[in-house]
Amino acid sequence: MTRQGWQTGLVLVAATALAAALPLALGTYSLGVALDLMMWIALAESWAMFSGLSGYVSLGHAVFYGVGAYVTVLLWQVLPLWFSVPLGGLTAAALALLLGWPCLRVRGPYFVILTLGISEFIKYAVISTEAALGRNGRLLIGTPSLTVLFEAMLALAVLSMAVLQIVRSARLGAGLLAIREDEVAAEAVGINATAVKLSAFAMSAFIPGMVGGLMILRSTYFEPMQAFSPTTSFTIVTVAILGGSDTVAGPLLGSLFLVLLSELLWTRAPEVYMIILGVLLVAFVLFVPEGLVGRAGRFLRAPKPGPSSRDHRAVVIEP
Amino acid sequence: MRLALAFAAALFAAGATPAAAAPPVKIGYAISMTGPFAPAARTQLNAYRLWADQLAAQGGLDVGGVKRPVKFIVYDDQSDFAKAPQLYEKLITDDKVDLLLAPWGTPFHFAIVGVLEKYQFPVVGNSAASVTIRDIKPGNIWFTTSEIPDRMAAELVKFMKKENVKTVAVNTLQLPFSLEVKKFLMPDMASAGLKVVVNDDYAPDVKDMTATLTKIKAAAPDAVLSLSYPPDSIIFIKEARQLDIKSPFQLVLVGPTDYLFTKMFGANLDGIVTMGHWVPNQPKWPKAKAFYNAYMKKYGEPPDYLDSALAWMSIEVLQQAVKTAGLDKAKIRHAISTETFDTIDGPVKFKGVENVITPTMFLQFQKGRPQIVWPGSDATARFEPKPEWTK
Amino acid sequence: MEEVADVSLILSPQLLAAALVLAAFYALIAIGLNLVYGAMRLLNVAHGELVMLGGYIAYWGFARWGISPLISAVFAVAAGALLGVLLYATIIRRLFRSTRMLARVEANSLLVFFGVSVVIQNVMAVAFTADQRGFSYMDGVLTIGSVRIEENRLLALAIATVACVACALFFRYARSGMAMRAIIQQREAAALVGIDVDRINIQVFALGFGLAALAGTLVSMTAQISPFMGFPFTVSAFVIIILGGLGNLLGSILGALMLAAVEVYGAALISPSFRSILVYGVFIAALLLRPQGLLGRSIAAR
Amino acid sequence: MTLLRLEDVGKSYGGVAALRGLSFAVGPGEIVGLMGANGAGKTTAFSLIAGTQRPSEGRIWFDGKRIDGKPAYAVARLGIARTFQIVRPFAGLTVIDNLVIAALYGRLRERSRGAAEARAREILAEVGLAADATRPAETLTLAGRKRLEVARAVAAGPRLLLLDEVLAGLTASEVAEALDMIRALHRRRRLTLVVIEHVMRALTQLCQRIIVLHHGAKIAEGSPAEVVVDQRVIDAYLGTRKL
Repeated sequence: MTRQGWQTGLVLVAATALAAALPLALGTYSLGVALDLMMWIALAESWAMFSGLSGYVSLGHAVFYGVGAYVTVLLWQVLPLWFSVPLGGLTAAALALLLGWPCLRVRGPYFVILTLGISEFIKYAVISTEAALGRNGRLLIGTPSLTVLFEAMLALAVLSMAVLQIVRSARLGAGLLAIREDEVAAEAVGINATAVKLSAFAMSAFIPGMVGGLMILRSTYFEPMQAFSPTTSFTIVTVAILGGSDTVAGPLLGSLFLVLLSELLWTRAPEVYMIILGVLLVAFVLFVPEGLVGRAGRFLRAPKPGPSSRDHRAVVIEP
Repeated sequence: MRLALAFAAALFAAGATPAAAAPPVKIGYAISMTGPFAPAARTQLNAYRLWADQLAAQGGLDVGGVKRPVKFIVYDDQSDFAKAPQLYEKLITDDKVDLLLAPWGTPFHFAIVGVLEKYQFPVVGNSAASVTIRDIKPGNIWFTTSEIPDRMAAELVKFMKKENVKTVAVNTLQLPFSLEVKKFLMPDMASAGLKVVVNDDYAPDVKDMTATLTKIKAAAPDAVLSLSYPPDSIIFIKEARQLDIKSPFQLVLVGPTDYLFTKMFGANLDGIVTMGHWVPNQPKWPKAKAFYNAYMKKYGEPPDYLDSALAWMSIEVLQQAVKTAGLDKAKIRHAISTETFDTIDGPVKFKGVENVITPTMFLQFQKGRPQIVWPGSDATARFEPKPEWTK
Repeated sequence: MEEVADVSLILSPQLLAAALVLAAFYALIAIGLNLVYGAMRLLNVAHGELVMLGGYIAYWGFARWGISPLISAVFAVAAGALLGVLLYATIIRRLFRSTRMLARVEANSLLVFFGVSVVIQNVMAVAFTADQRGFSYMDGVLTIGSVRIEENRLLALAIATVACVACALFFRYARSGMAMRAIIQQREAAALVGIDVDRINIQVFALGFGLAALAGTLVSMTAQISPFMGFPFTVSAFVIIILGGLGNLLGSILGALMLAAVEVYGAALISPSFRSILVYGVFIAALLLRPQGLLGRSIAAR
Repeated sequence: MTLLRLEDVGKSYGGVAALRGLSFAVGPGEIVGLMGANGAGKTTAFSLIAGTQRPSEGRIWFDGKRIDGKPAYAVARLGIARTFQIVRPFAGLTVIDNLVIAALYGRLRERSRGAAEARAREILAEVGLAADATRPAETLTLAGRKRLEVARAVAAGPRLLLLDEVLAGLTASEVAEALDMIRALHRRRRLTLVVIEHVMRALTQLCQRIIVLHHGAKIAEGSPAEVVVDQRVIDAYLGTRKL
C-alpha cells in the first residue's frame, strides 16, 4: 500500500507538473477546456470526499459554488483576489457547517431532496438580496488572465484529489465509510457520526467555494440564477458517479470522460449532444454501475472475489 | 439541419460567382438553442437564419466592395450564461471568425462584454439594453435598441402623463432588465407626481399572480405596468383578464410582440402597451415591409416586433459597416461608431453604446396588430384606452 | 411607498380559487411521483417531463386537428402510461437486477431519470423546436359570486379533483390499488403474501406517468408550454411529497394544498418576491421538524 | 467493586413501559446473563447501557462515571461495546476493514492504520475469520457474520462487551464453537461480558450469574442453579417455554 502510494504520488506530481505547463502548449480555447476539466475534477473530488464516502448524496453542491462566487463578486475590487477567493471557500465551508447541522440528521432520499431544496432556497435568497440592493447583474472587467485562472484551478483540482486521498486513508474516511454502511453500528463502535459527517461536509464545501470564485472571474458576469443553477449540482453527481464515486481516480476519470465527450460532440452534433449525453448517463448506470474505475470502491484493497456471494441483507423483488 | 442546407446553398451559390476564389467570410454566434431560454431566443435565431438564406441567395456578403461567400459557425450556449463567454472566446480564438453576431438576451450580452473587450472584437448587440453596460463604457458593443432602461423610464412617464395617468401599479420580475427598468421608473414617476398604489416584485418561477392582481384590482389604478418576461407576461395577461382589471393603461414589458401572444390571446391583446420601436407598416421605413414579408414567407408567421426586428437591425448595421470597412476590426469599430446606418427601423447612429437616432417608442396592440403609439412624431396610430377584455 | 399587505386579502374567495386550481395541478403531479417513489424508492427527476409531454399532446391535438384537450387527455394518459411501462421494462427493472444495484437504487434512479429527462427535453426540442406554445380553449370568464375564473381553469380544477378522488377510491377499493399500497408499506411482506411485485410495479409506472401526462394536458389549457418547462414541476412535486410524506398518497393531496396555499397566500400576505423563499423555507422546516411528513406514516430511509 | 451499575433504570415508549426500575451491577471480569421472553426488555437494557437509546429514568454508571444519556459513540469510547441481535456488519466493506474501523474509533483509538490492522488481524485469528479477512462482509455466512459482529465489538477495545443473542440461529456444532470463542476472548482479553441468550443451556454454561427479566422488570437474579429453580422464573419464563 505505501509503496503503491508513493508510486501514485510520483505519477500525480509528474502529471501536475505537466498540466501546469499546459498554458505554454495550448491555445486559448483548449486552455479554456482544460480549465473546465480542472473545475469538474475539483468539484467532483470534493463531492466524492463527502457524498461518495458517506453515502449521503448531496444534490446541493451548487450552493457552495454559488456562495463562493458571490463572495468573490461582492469583494471584487474591495479585497485582493488571493484573499477573497479563499474567503469564498471558507464562507462555503461555514455555510456547510450551518446547513449540515440540521440536514445531516435526515438520510437517504430525504437528504437528497433537502440539499436540493436548500440550494434553491439560498439561490432565491440571493436573488432577492441582489434585487433589494438594486444590483442587476454584476460585471467584472479586468479579471486575471486565463493562464492564471487555469493554474489556480489546477491547484484546486490537485488539492481536492489530495484531500480525498488523505481522508480515505485517515480515520475520518474510515468513519465515513462506516456511516455509509450502517450508521447505528458505526456509533456503536465509537464513531461520533454527527461530528464526522459535519466536518466532512464542511471540508467538501471548501474547494467548491473557491472553484465558484475562480469561475466567476472566468465568466466575468455574476447572476444568481446562473451561479446557483441546480444543473451544476446534477452535473457534479453525474461526473462523480460516472467515474465511480469513492476513489480519487473515479471523479478524475468521470471528469475527463464528460469533458472530452462534450468537446467531441457539441461542435459536431450540437442539437443531439444533450440527447447523447443523457443516453450515455442511463447506459452507464445500467451497465457500468460501479463507474469507470470498476469495483475499486473498496476501502483498503481490492477484494478477492469470495467463494459465495449469498446475500442475506436485501430482498430481491424481482421474481 | 436547415442551417447546414443554408451553408451548402451559400457555398454553392458562391461557386457560381466570379468571387469564388475569395475564402469564405466566417460569421459566428452562440445562442440558446436548448434550455430554458431557448423558446425566447427563437425569434432572434430566426432572423439570423433568414439572413443566412438571403446571403446565400445573393451570392455572399459584400466585404469592402468584394462579394465573398459566407460560412456560419453556430453554437448552442445551452441557456448557460457561463458558457457564452467561453463560446465567444472559442469563436474568436479557435474558429477565428471574421464577424460575430450577438447572443440572445440581456444577461448573455452582459456575459460576453468581458471577452469582447479582451479581444477587441466588435459586436452589434440587439436583444439587450442596460445602463450598467453603458456605464462601464465598453468599446466593442452597441445596442440597436433605443429602449435603454433610463431613457425608456423617462419616456414612459411622459407617455403616462399625457394619457392622464395619476395612479400606477407596478409588478416587477426579479431579473436584471426588468429590475433596471423599475429602478429608473420609480424616481421618475415620483418626481412626475404619479402615485404608485401597488409595488410588488416576484421571483422568476412564479406560477400565480392572483394575490398581486387582486390588490391591483382593488386599487383600480390608471396604469398597470407589468415589468415581465414572456412566461410571466402570459400569466399576467391571463389573470388580468380573469380578474377583469380595467385600468385604461396596461403595459406588458417583454413578450406581446412575439406572435405566440397573438395566437394565444387574439383580441385580448388589444390595448396592451409594450416596449418596441418597430412595426412593418411605418411608411418612413421602406425596408420594414420587405423584412416582414421575407420573414413571413420563411416562417409562416410574423416576426417578433422586438427581438426579430432588433436582430435584423444589428445585421444591417454590421453588413453596412463591413461593406465600407472590410473585415478589419478597428475599421469596423470605427465605422459602427461613426456612420449612420439605414435599417428597417429607419436611420441608426451610435453614440457610445447607444442608438441615438431612434426615439424610445411604445407599441400598442390595436385590432390584433401592434402600432407605434408613442412618441407622436413616429406614431402609426393614436393610443386608445384598454378596451374591455372579452368575456 | 411600500404598502402594508392587506389582511382582508386572506378572505378573498378569488385567492382561494387560485390556490385550489394550483393545488389541483400539484396534487395530480405529486401523486404520480409519490407512487413511483413509494413503491420502488425511485427518485424520478424526469416526472416534470411527463407533464410537458402531456401538454404537447394536448397542444398538437388542438392546434393541428382541433381536437378538444379533453379528448387529447385520454390519449395523453395512454401515452404517459405506455411510456411508463416501456421505461420500466427497458431500464428500471435493471436497477433491481442485483443486491448491489438494489443497495444504491436511490442514487442510481436519480441519475437514470436525470438522463431520461435530458433526453426527453432535447428530443422534443429537436423534433418540435424550442418554441413556446400555447392555445386558447374555453377561455371565457365565468363569474361565480365574487370569483372570476376562466372556464378552462375551472374545468382543469374539476378534472383534477375527479382524478384525485378516483385515485383515492382506487387505492382504497381496487385490488391492484390495495396491492400498490401494500407494496408502499412493506415491499418484502407484500411479496410474501403473494403480490406479484413486478406486475404491480408496471402498473405503478403506468398510473404515475399517466397522471403526470394528464396534469400536463390541464396545464397546457392554462399556461404556455415548452420542452424545458418540466423541471420546476418536478421540484414542486418533490417538495409536496416531502410535505405530505414520502409514500403517503393522501398526504400528497394535503401537501399540494399546502404548497399552493403558501404560494398564493404567502404572496398576498408577505410579498410575491418571497414566493420561492417561502416555498423552500416551509419545505425545509417541514422536513427538519417532521421528516416523516405531515401525516406521519414514516418510511424508514434506506 | 463494580464496573457497570444500573439504578432504577426505566424506558417507556409513549406511555408503554419497556423496562421498569431495573437495577443490577456487574463486576470486572464477570460474565452475566440476561434472560427473558421476547419483549421482556433485554435488548432495551442493552440499548440503554450502550447509549443507542436514552433511559426515561434512572442512572447508569460505568467505571465510576455516569453514562446514561451519553451518546452511543461516547459510551463506546469509554469502553462498552455491543453486538446487535440482527447483525449489522459494514456489509460493503471487507471483513478486516470492519475491525479496523472499530480499532480506529473505539476506546483504543489506534493512532495509525497499521496498528489498527495489526490488532484487527490478531482478533480475526482469535475468532477464526483470519482466512476471510479480505472478503466483503456481505459474502460471509450467517455464522461468519455473527463472529464478525463479536470480532468488531472486540476490536473497539472494550472493557465491557454486551453480546446480544450471538448464538441464535446457529447449528449445535456452531454454538459449541462460538461458546469456545467467547470463553477464549473473555479469558485472553480480560473482558467483562453481559450476555443475552435464548439458548438456555448455553447461558447456564457460560455465565456466573443470571438476571431474569419479565415484562420489563427484574424478577430474579442469582447463579444459574438458583435461577432455574426460582418459582417466579418458572412461572413467568420457563413456563412459557417448551423445555
